[in-house]
Amino acid sequence: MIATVLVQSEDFDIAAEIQKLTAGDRDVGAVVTFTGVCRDEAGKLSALELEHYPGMAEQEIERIAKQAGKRWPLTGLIAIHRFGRIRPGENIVLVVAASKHRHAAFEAASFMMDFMKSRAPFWKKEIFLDGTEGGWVDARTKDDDALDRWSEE
Amino acid sequence: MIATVLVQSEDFDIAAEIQKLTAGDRDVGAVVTFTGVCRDEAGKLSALELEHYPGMAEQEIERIAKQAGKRWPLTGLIAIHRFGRIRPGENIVLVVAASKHRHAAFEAASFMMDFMKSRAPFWKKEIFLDGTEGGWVDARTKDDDALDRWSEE
Amino acid sequence: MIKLVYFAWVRERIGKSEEEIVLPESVSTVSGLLDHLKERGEEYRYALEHSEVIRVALDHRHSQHDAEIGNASEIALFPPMTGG
Amino acid sequence: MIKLVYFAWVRERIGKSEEEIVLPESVSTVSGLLDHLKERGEEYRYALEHSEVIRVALDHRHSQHDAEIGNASEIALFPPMTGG
Repeated sequence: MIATVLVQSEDFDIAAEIQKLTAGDRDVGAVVTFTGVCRDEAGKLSALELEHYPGMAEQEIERIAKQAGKRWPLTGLIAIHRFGRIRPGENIVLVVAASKHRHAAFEAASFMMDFMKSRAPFWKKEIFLDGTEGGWVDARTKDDDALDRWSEE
Repeated sequence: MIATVLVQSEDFDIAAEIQKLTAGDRDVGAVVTFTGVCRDEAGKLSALELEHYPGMAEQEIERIAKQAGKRWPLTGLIAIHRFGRIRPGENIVLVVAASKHRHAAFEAASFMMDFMKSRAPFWKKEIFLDGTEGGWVDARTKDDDALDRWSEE
Repeated sequence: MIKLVYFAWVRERIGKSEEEIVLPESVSTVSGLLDHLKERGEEYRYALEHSEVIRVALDHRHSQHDAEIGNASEIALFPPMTGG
Repeated sequence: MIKLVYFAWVRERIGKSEEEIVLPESVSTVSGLLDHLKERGEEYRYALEHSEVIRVALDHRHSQHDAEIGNASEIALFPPMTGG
Protein backbone atom coordinates (compact mmCIF):
# COMPACT_ATOMS: atom_id res chain seq x y z
CA MET A 1 0.00 0.00 0.00
CA ILE A 2 1.48 3.33 -1.08
CA ALA A 3 0.32 6.33 0.92
CA THR A 4 0.26 9.80 -0.62
CA VAL A 5 1.01 12.61 1.81
CA LEU A 6 0.76 16.25 0.80
CA VAL A 7 1.32 19.42 2.81
CA GLN A 8 0.22 22.38 0.73
CA SER A 9 -1.35 25.83 0.85
CA GLU A 10 -3.79 25.15 -2.02
CA ASP A 11 -7.20 23.58 -1.60
CA PHE A 12 -7.81 19.96 -2.65
CA ASP A 13 -10.41 18.25 -4.84
CA ILE A 14 -12.03 15.45 -2.87
CA ALA A 15 -13.62 13.75 -5.89
CA ALA A 16 -10.30 13.72 -7.75
CA GLU A 17 -8.51 12.24 -4.73
CA ILE A 18 -11.11 9.46 -4.37
CA GLN A 19 -10.74 8.79 -8.09
CA LYS A 20 -6.98 8.21 -7.62
CA LEU A 21 -7.67 5.38 -5.16
CA THR A 22 -10.44 3.68 -7.14
CA ALA A 23 -9.48 4.12 -10.81
CA GLY A 24 -8.07 0.88 -12.11
CA ASP A 25 -8.27 -0.94 -8.77
CA ARG A 26 -11.22 -3.32 -8.90
CA ASP A 27 -10.55 -4.67 -5.42
CA VAL A 28 -11.71 -1.50 -3.67
CA GLY A 29 -15.07 -2.00 -1.97
CA ALA A 30 -15.06 0.86 0.53
CA VAL A 31 -13.77 4.43 0.46
CA VAL A 32 -13.96 6.66 3.53
CA THR A 33 -13.09 10.34 3.39
CA PHE A 34 -12.68 12.79 6.21
CA THR A 35 -12.68 16.51 5.49
CA GLY A 36 -11.85 19.00 8.21
CA VAL A 37 -13.47 22.35 7.55
CA CYS A 38 -12.81 25.77 9.12
CA ARG A 39 -15.74 26.83 11.34
CA ASP A 40 -16.67 30.47 11.84
CA GLU A 41 -16.90 30.26 15.66
CA ALA A 42 -20.36 31.79 15.93
CA GLY A 43 -19.61 34.35 13.24
CA LYS A 44 -16.61 35.86 15.02
CA LEU A 45 -13.81 34.27 12.99
CA SER A 46 -12.30 35.94 9.94
CA ALA A 47 -9.71 33.23 9.27
CA LEU A 48 -7.34 30.69 10.74
CA GLU A 49 -3.62 31.10 10.14
CA LEU A 50 -2.08 27.64 10.02
CA GLU A 51 1.62 27.46 10.79
CA HIS A 52 3.52 24.24 10.11
CA TYR A 53 6.99 22.76 10.40
CA PRO A 54 8.07 22.14 6.80
CA GLY A 55 9.80 18.83 6.37
CA MET A 56 8.72 17.37 9.69
CA ALA A 57 5.01 17.85 8.84
CA GLU A 58 5.25 15.57 5.79
CA GLN A 59 7.50 13.07 7.57
CA GLU A 60 5.28 12.82 10.63
CA ILE A 61 2.13 12.30 8.56
CA GLU A 62 3.98 9.67 6.52
CA ARG A 63 4.93 7.88 9.74
CA ILE A 64 1.27 7.89 10.84
CA ALA A 65 0.17 6.65 7.40
CA LYS A 66 2.71 3.85 7.56
CA GLN A 67 1.31 2.72 10.91
CA ALA A 68 -2.23 2.78 9.49
CA GLY A 69 -1.06 0.70 6.52
CA LYS A 70 0.43 -1.91 8.83
CA ARG A 71 -2.63 -2.05 11.02
CA TRP A 72 -5.40 -2.31 8.40
CA PRO A 73 -5.53 -4.01 4.99
CA LEU A 74 -5.79 -0.84 2.93
CA THR A 75 -5.61 -0.61 -0.84
CA GLY A 76 -4.79 3.09 -0.73
CA LEU A 77 -4.41 6.07 1.59
CA ILE A 78 -4.18 9.82 0.95
CA ALA A 79 -3.60 12.54 3.53
CA ILE A 80 -3.51 16.23 2.63
CA HIS A 81 -2.98 19.00 5.19
CA ARG A 82 -3.16 22.65 4.22
CA PHE A 83 -1.23 25.53 5.77
CA GLY A 84 -1.52 29.32 5.51
CA ARG A 85 -4.65 31.44 5.78
CA ILE A 86 -7.89 29.47 5.72
CA ARG A 87 -11.31 31.12 5.91
CA PRO A 88 -14.55 29.75 7.41
CA GLY A 89 -16.09 27.15 5.13
CA GLU A 90 -12.76 26.28 3.54
CA ASN A 91 -11.09 22.89 3.80
CA ILE A 92 -8.20 22.30 6.20
CA VAL A 93 -7.43 18.61 6.00
CA LEU A 94 -8.40 15.55 3.94
CA VAL A 95 -7.94 11.85 4.57
CA VAL A 96 -9.08 9.23 2.05
CA ALA A 97 -8.79 5.54 2.99
CA ALA A 98 -9.69 2.73 0.59
CA SER A 99 -10.03 -0.93 1.41
CA LYS A 100 -11.83 -4.09 0.38
CA HIS A 101 -14.08 -3.85 3.44
CA ARG A 102 -15.72 -0.94 5.19
CA HIS A 103 -14.51 -1.31 8.77
CA ALA A 104 -10.84 -1.13 7.75
CA ALA A 105 -11.49 2.05 5.77
CA PHE A 106 -13.47 3.70 8.60
CA GLU A 107 -10.95 2.81 11.28
CA ALA A 108 -7.89 3.80 9.28
CA ALA A 109 -9.37 7.21 8.42
CA SER A 110 -10.36 7.82 12.04
CA PHE A 111 -6.92 6.70 13.28
CA MET A 112 -5.20 9.03 10.79
CA MET A 113 -7.21 12.00 11.99
CA ASP A 114 -6.68 11.30 15.70
CA PHE A 115 -2.93 11.10 15.21
CA MET A 116 -2.67 14.02 12.79
CA LYS A 117 -4.52 16.22 15.32
CA SER A 118 -2.05 15.46 18.11
CA ARG A 119 1.21 14.63 16.38
CA ALA A 120 1.45 16.44 13.04
CA PRO A 121 3.33 19.74 13.62
CA PHE A 122 0.65 22.30 12.77
CA TRP A 123 -0.59 25.20 14.89
CA LYS A 124 -3.72 27.26 14.43
CA LYS A 125 -4.02 30.96 15.20
CA GLU A 126 -7.42 32.64 15.16
CA ILE A 127 -7.93 35.98 13.43
CA PHE A 128 -11.21 37.67 14.30
CA LEU A 129 -13.44 39.81 12.11
CA ASP A 130 -12.65 42.94 14.13
CA GLY A 131 -9.01 42.54 13.13
CA THR A 132 -7.81 41.34 16.51
CA GLU A 133 -5.82 38.17 16.86
CA GLY A 134 -7.63 35.57 18.95
CA GLY A 135 -4.33 33.97 19.76
CA TRP A 136 -3.16 30.42 19.33
CA VAL A 137 -5.77 27.69 19.59
CA ASP A 138 -5.20 25.59 22.72
CA ALA A 139 -4.56 21.89 22.32
CA ARG A 140 -7.44 19.96 23.82
CA THR A 141 -6.66 17.13 26.24
CA LYS A 142 -9.62 15.39 24.56
CA ASP A 143 -7.44 15.07 21.47
CA ASP A 144 -4.67 13.41 23.43
CA ASP A 145 -7.21 11.10 25.05
CA ALA A 146 -8.43 10.13 21.58
CA LEU A 147 -5.07 8.43 20.97
CA ASP A 148 -5.59 6.05 23.88
CA ARG A 149 -8.29 4.08 22.10
CA TRP A 150 -5.78 3.05 19.45
CA SER A 151 -3.25 1.61 21.90
CA GLU A 152 -2.78 -2.03 21.11
CA GLU A 153 -2.98 -4.39 24.05
CA MET B 1 -31.09 17.96 11.51
CA ILE B 2 -32.73 17.11 8.20
CA ALA B 3 -31.55 13.89 6.61
CA THR B 4 -31.73 13.39 2.86
CA VAL B 5 -32.43 9.80 1.79
CA LEU B 6 -32.39 8.79 -1.86
CA VAL B 7 -32.94 5.40 -3.47
CA GLN B 8 -32.12 5.67 -7.15
CA SER B 9 -30.69 3.83 -10.15
CA GLU B 10 -28.44 6.71 -11.23
CA ASP B 11 -24.94 7.33 -9.92
CA PHE B 12 -24.25 10.12 -7.44
CA ASP B 13 -21.73 12.96 -7.29
CA ILE B 14 -19.86 12.82 -3.98
CA ALA B 15 -18.42 16.34 -4.22
CA ALA B 16 -21.87 17.80 -4.94
CA GLU B 17 -23.38 15.95 -1.97
CA ILE B 18 -20.66 17.19 0.38
CA GLN B 19 -21.26 20.68 -0.94
CA LYS B 20 -24.94 20.44 0.06
CA LEU B 21 -23.97 19.87 3.69
CA THR B 22 -21.28 22.53 3.92
CA ALA B 23 -22.52 25.37 1.72
CA GLY B 24 -23.91 28.14 3.90
CA ASP B 25 -23.39 26.23 7.17
CA ARG B 26 -20.39 27.70 8.93
CA ASP B 27 -20.75 25.43 11.94
CA VAL B 28 -19.58 22.32 10.06
CA GLY B 29 -16.10 21.28 11.15
CA ALA B 30 -16.04 17.67 9.99
CA VAL B 31 -17.46 15.81 7.01
CA VAL B 32 -17.14 12.03 6.70
CA THR B 33 -18.16 10.19 3.54
CA PHE B 34 -18.48 6.49 2.95
CA THR B 35 -18.67 5.18 -0.60
CA GLY B 36 -19.41 1.52 -1.26
CA VAL B 37 -17.98 0.41 -4.60
CA CYS B 38 -18.68 -2.75 -6.64
CA ARG B 39 -15.65 -5.08 -6.58
CA ASP B 40 -14.85 -7.38 -9.51
CA GLU B 41 -14.36 -10.51 -7.36
CA ALA B 42 -10.94 -11.42 -8.75
CA GLY B 43 -11.97 -10.48 -12.29
CA LYS B 44 -14.92 -12.90 -12.43
CA LEU B 45 -17.77 -10.44 -11.95
CA SER B 46 -19.56 -8.77 -14.84
CA ALA B 47 -22.09 -6.91 -12.69
CA LEU B 48 -24.24 -6.91 -9.58
CA GLU B 49 -28.00 -6.76 -9.98
CA LEU B 50 -29.41 -4.92 -6.98
CA GLU B 51 -33.04 -5.61 -6.16
CA HIS B 52 -34.84 -3.43 -3.62
CA TYR B 53 -38.22 -3.04 -1.96
CA PRO B 54 -39.53 0.32 -3.21
CA GLY B 55 -41.17 2.34 -0.49
CA MET B 56 -39.77 0.34 2.38
CA ALA B 57 -36.16 0.94 1.26
CA GLU B 58 -36.53 4.73 1.64
CA GLN B 59 -38.53 4.43 4.86
CA GLU B 60 -36.10 2.04 6.51
CA ILE B 61 -33.07 4.20 5.64
CA GLU B 62 -34.96 7.22 6.96
CA ARG B 63 -35.59 5.38 10.22
CA ILE B 64 -31.87 4.58 10.51
CA ALA B 65 -30.97 8.20 9.70
CA LYS B 66 -33.37 9.42 12.37
CA GLN B 67 -31.69 7.22 14.95
CA ALA B 68 -28.27 8.53 13.91
CA GLY B 69 -29.57 12.09 14.21
CA LYS B 70 -30.78 11.43 17.75
CA ARG B 71 -27.58 9.77 18.78
CA TRP B 72 -24.98 12.22 17.46
CA PRO B 73 -25.02 16.03 17.15
CA LEU B 74 -25.04 16.13 13.35
CA THR B 75 -25.49 19.22 11.22
CA GLY B 76 -26.45 17.17 8.17
CA LEU B 77 -26.78 13.61 6.86
CA ILE B 78 -27.20 12.21 3.35
CA ALA B 79 -27.72 8.56 2.41
CA ILE B 80 -28.02 7.39 -1.20
CA HIS B 81 -28.47 3.75 -2.18
CA ARG B 82 -28.52 2.68 -5.82
CA PHE B 83 -30.46 -0.22 -7.34
CA GLY B 84 -30.36 -1.97 -10.71
CA ARG B 85 -27.30 -3.16 -12.61
CA ILE B 86 -23.99 -1.98 -11.20
CA ARG B 87 -20.63 -2.84 -12.75
CA PRO B 88 -17.25 -3.29 -11.03
CA GLY B 89 -15.74 0.05 -10.10
CA GLU B 90 -19.15 1.74 -9.96
CA ASN B 91 -20.64 3.23 -6.82
CA ILE B 92 -23.34 1.39 -4.85
CA VAL B 93 -23.96 3.45 -1.77
CA LEU B 94 -23.01 6.82 -0.28
CA VAL B 95 -23.28 8.21 3.23
CA VAL B 96 -22.22 11.76 4.08
CA ALA B 97 -22.30 12.87 7.71
CA ALA B 98 -21.45 16.41 8.81
CA SER B 99 -20.93 17.64 12.34
CA LYS B 100 -19.10 20.22 14.38
CA HIS B 101 -16.64 17.59 15.61
CA ARG B 102 -15.00 14.65 13.91
CA HIS B 103 -15.93 11.74 16.17
CA ALA B 104 -19.67 12.35 15.74
CA ALA B 105 -19.27 12.42 11.95
CA PHE B 106 -17.18 9.24 11.88
CA GLU B 107 -19.46 7.31 14.20
CA ALA B 108 -22.69 8.38 12.53
CA ALA B 109 -21.40 7.39 9.07
CA SER B 110 -20.20 4.02 10.36
CA PHE B 111 -23.50 3.42 12.20
CA MET B 112 -25.47 4.27 9.04
CA MET B 113 -23.50 1.75 6.98
CA ASP B 114 -23.75 -1.04 9.55
CA PHE B 115 -27.52 -0.65 9.75
CA MET B 116 -28.05 -0.13 6.03
CA LYS B 117 -26.14 -3.37 5.35
CA SER B 118 -28.36 -5.44 7.61
CA ARG B 119 -31.71 -3.65 7.65
CA ALA B 120 -32.26 -1.78 4.39
CA PRO B 121 -34.22 -4.04 2.01
CA PHE B 122 -31.71 -4.57 -0.81
CA TRP B 123 -30.45 -7.85 -2.26
CA LYS B 124 -27.44 -8.41 -4.49
CA LYS B 125 -27.25 -10.98 -7.26
CA GLU B 126 -23.94 -11.69 -8.96
CA ILE B 127 -23.68 -11.94 -12.74
CA PHE B 128 -20.43 -13.45 -13.96
CA LEU B 129 -18.45 -12.59 -17.08
CA ASP B 130 -19.21 -15.98 -18.64
CA GLY B 131 -22.92 -15.06 -18.56
CA THR B 132 -23.82 -17.37 -15.68
CA GLU B 133 -25.64 -16.10 -12.64
CA GLY B 134 -23.58 -16.47 -9.50
CA GLY B 135 -26.75 -16.41 -7.49
CA TRP B 136 -27.78 -14.24 -4.58
CA VAL B 137 -25.06 -12.94 -2.32
CA ASP B 138 -25.31 -14.52 1.13
CA ALA B 139 -25.82 -12.29 4.12
CA ARG B 140 -22.78 -12.45 6.35
CA THR B 141 -23.25 -13.05 10.07
CA LYS B 142 -20.36 -10.60 10.47
CA ASP B 143 -22.72 -7.88 9.28
CA ASP B 144 -25.28 -8.80 11.92
CA ASP B 145 -22.55 -8.87 14.54
CA ALA B 146 -21.54 -5.37 13.47
CA LEU B 147 -24.86 -4.09 14.85
CA ASP B 148 -24.03 -5.30 18.35
CA ARG B 149 -21.37 -2.66 18.90
CA TRP B 150 -24.04 0.04 18.59
CA SER B 151 -26.31 -1.38 21.27
CA GLU B 152 -26.69 1.19 24.00
CA GLU B 153 -26.23 -0.10 27.50
CA MET C 1 -57.68 -9.57 1.03
CA ILE C 2 -54.08 -8.94 1.92
CA LYS C 3 -51.21 -8.08 -0.42
CA LEU C 4 -48.14 -10.30 -0.30
CA VAL C 5 -44.85 -9.18 -1.89
CA TYR C 6 -41.76 -11.32 -2.42
CA PHE C 7 -38.14 -10.39 -3.07
CA ALA C 8 -34.87 -11.96 -4.24
CA TRP C 9 -34.81 -15.77 -4.09
CA VAL C 10 -38.15 -15.92 -2.27
CA ARG C 11 -39.67 -14.18 -5.32
CA GLU C 12 -37.81 -16.44 -7.75
CA ARG C 13 -38.81 -19.65 -5.99
CA ILE C 14 -42.48 -18.72 -5.60
CA GLY C 15 -42.42 -17.53 -9.21
CA LYS C 16 -44.19 -14.22 -8.71
CA SER C 17 -43.36 -10.86 -7.16
CA GLU C 18 -46.74 -10.20 -5.57
CA GLU C 19 -50.25 -11.52 -5.11
CA GLU C 20 -53.37 -10.88 -3.10
CA ILE C 21 -54.82 -13.63 -0.95
CA VAL C 22 -57.67 -14.05 1.48
CA LEU C 23 -56.27 -14.85 4.89
CA PRO C 24 -58.13 -17.66 6.70
CA GLU C 25 -59.50 -16.52 10.04
CA SER C 26 -57.27 -19.05 11.77
CA VAL C 27 -54.14 -17.18 10.64
CA SER C 28 -53.28 -14.29 12.95
CA THR C 29 -49.46 -14.26 13.19
CA VAL C 30 -46.58 -14.14 10.74
CA SER C 31 -45.61 -17.75 11.48
CA GLY C 32 -49.24 -18.78 10.94
CA LEU C 33 -49.07 -17.10 7.53
CA LEU C 34 -45.84 -18.91 6.62
CA ASP C 35 -47.41 -22.28 7.55
CA HIS C 36 -50.52 -21.40 5.56
CA LEU C 37 -48.49 -20.46 2.47
CA LYS C 38 -46.57 -23.75 2.56
CA GLU C 39 -49.88 -25.51 1.95
CA ARG C 40 -50.43 -23.57 -1.27
CA GLY C 41 -48.03 -25.68 -3.31
CA GLU C 42 -44.57 -27.01 -4.03
CA GLU C 43 -43.11 -23.61 -5.01
CA TYR C 44 -44.12 -22.11 -1.64
CA ARG C 45 -42.72 -25.10 0.25
CA TYR C 46 -39.42 -24.68 -1.66
CA ALA C 47 -39.27 -20.93 -1.04
CA LEU C 48 -40.12 -21.23 2.64
CA GLU C 49 -38.48 -24.56 3.53
CA HIS C 50 -36.01 -22.92 5.92
CA SER C 51 -38.64 -20.57 7.21
CA GLU C 52 -36.46 -19.44 10.14
CA VAL C 53 -34.25 -17.44 7.73
CA ILE C 54 -37.19 -15.71 6.04
CA ARG C 55 -37.46 -12.03 6.97
CA VAL C 56 -40.85 -10.38 7.16
CA ALA C 57 -42.06 -6.79 6.91
CA LEU C 58 -45.58 -5.71 7.88
CA ASP C 59 -46.50 -2.50 6.06
CA HIS C 60 -42.81 -1.70 5.38
CA ARG C 61 -41.61 -2.45 8.92
CA HIS C 62 -39.37 -5.33 9.92
CA SER C 63 -41.32 -7.76 12.09
CA GLN C 64 -40.69 -10.96 14.00
CA HIS C 65 -42.29 -14.31 13.16
CA ASP C 66 -44.37 -14.20 16.32
CA ALA C 67 -45.79 -10.77 15.45
CA GLU C 68 -49.54 -10.34 15.06
CA ILE C 69 -50.53 -9.47 11.50
CA GLY C 70 -53.22 -7.15 12.83
CA ASN C 71 -54.39 -4.57 10.31
CA ALA C 72 -51.37 -4.85 8.02
CA SER C 73 -52.34 -4.44 4.39
CA GLU C 74 -49.00 -5.45 2.84
CA ILE C 75 -46.78 -8.29 4.01
CA ALA C 76 -43.34 -8.77 2.47
CA LEU C 77 -41.28 -11.97 2.60
CA PHE C 78 -37.61 -11.91 1.69
CA PRO C 79 -34.18 -13.35 2.50
CA PRO C 80 -31.67 -11.60 4.79
CA MET C 81 -30.66 -8.31 3.21
CA THR C 82 -27.36 -7.74 1.42
CA GLY C 83 -27.38 -4.05 0.59
CA GLY C 84 -24.73 -1.47 1.30
CA MET D 1 26.82 24.43 16.04
CA ILE D 2 23.30 23.21 16.25
CA LYS D 3 20.24 24.65 14.53
CA LEU D 4 17.28 25.58 16.70
CA VAL D 5 13.83 26.22 15.16
CA TYR D 6 10.80 27.65 16.93
CA PHE D 7 7.10 27.57 16.08
CA ALA D 8 3.81 29.24 17.05
CA TRP D 9 3.93 31.10 20.37
CA VAL D 10 7.39 29.77 21.19
CA ARG D 11 8.61 31.51 18.02
CA GLU D 12 6.65 34.68 18.80
CA ARG D 13 7.91 34.91 22.38
CA ILE D 14 11.55 34.25 21.52
CA GLY D 15 11.17 36.68 18.63
CA LYS D 16 12.86 34.61 15.94
CA SER D 17 12.03 31.51 13.96
CA GLU D 18 15.47 29.95 13.97
CA GLU D 19 19.05 30.41 15.08
CA GLU D 20 22.29 28.49 15.36
CA ILE D 21 23.99 28.16 18.69
CA VAL D 22 27.03 26.44 20.10
CA LEU D 23 25.93 23.90 22.65
CA PRO D 24 28.03 23.89 25.85
CA GLU D 25 29.60 20.51 26.52
CA SER D 26 27.63 20.28 29.75
CA VAL D 27 24.33 20.15 27.80
CA SER D 28 23.54 16.63 26.60
CA THR D 29 19.75 16.24 26.98
CA VAL D 30 16.69 18.16 25.83
CA SER D 31 15.92 19.37 29.35
CA GLY D 32 19.53 20.50 29.68
CA LEU D 33 19.05 22.53 26.48
CA LEU D 34 15.85 24.12 27.80
CA ASP D 35 17.62 25.18 31.02
CA HIS D 36 20.53 26.54 29.00
CA LEU D 37 18.22 28.59 26.74
CA LYS D 38 16.45 30.15 29.73
CA GLU D 39 19.79 31.73 30.66
CA ARG D 40 20.00 33.47 27.30
CA GLY D 41 17.53 36.20 28.23
CA GLU D 42 14.10 37.39 29.23
CA GLU D 43 12.44 36.36 25.94
CA TYR D 44 13.63 32.77 26.36
CA ARG D 45 12.51 32.65 29.98
CA TYR D 46 9.08 33.92 28.88
CA ALA D 47 8.80 31.39 26.02
CA LEU D 48 9.93 28.46 28.13
CA GLU D 49 8.51 29.39 31.54
CA HIS D 50 6.15 26.41 31.58
CA SER D 51 8.75 24.18 30.05
CA GLU D 52 6.78 21.00 30.79
CA VAL D 53 4.32 21.88 27.97
CA ILE D 54 7.05 22.57 25.42
CA ARG D 55 7.25 19.85 22.75
CA VAL D 56 10.56 18.97 21.20
CA ALA D 57 11.62 17.35 17.94
CA LEU D 58 15.15 16.12 17.27
CA ASP D 59 15.81 16.02 13.52
CA HIS D 60 12.06 16.02 12.75
CA ARG D 61 11.13 13.35 15.31
CA HIS D 62 9.08 13.93 18.46
CA SER D 63 11.29 13.45 21.49
CA GLN D 64 10.93 13.47 25.26
CA HIS D 65 12.60 16.00 27.55
CA ASP D 66 14.89 13.33 28.95
CA ALA D 67 16.11 12.31 25.46
CA GLU D 68 19.81 12.60 24.63
CA ILE D 69 20.50 15.21 21.95
CA GLY D 70 23.20 12.98 20.48
CA ASN D 71 24.07 13.83 16.89
CA ALA D 72 20.89 15.78 16.16
CA SER D 73 21.57 18.71 13.85
CA GLU D 74 18.17 20.41 14.16
CA ILE D 75 16.17 20.81 17.34
CA ALA D 76 12.63 22.22 17.20
CA LEU D 77 10.73 23.68 20.14
CA PHE D 78 6.98 24.28 19.89
CA PRO D 79 3.67 24.21 21.80
CA PRO D 80 1.28 21.22 21.68
CA MET D 81 0.03 20.79 18.12
CA THR D 82 -3.41 21.87 16.94
CA GLY D 83 -3.59 20.65 13.38
CA GLY D 84 -6.28 18.59 11.73
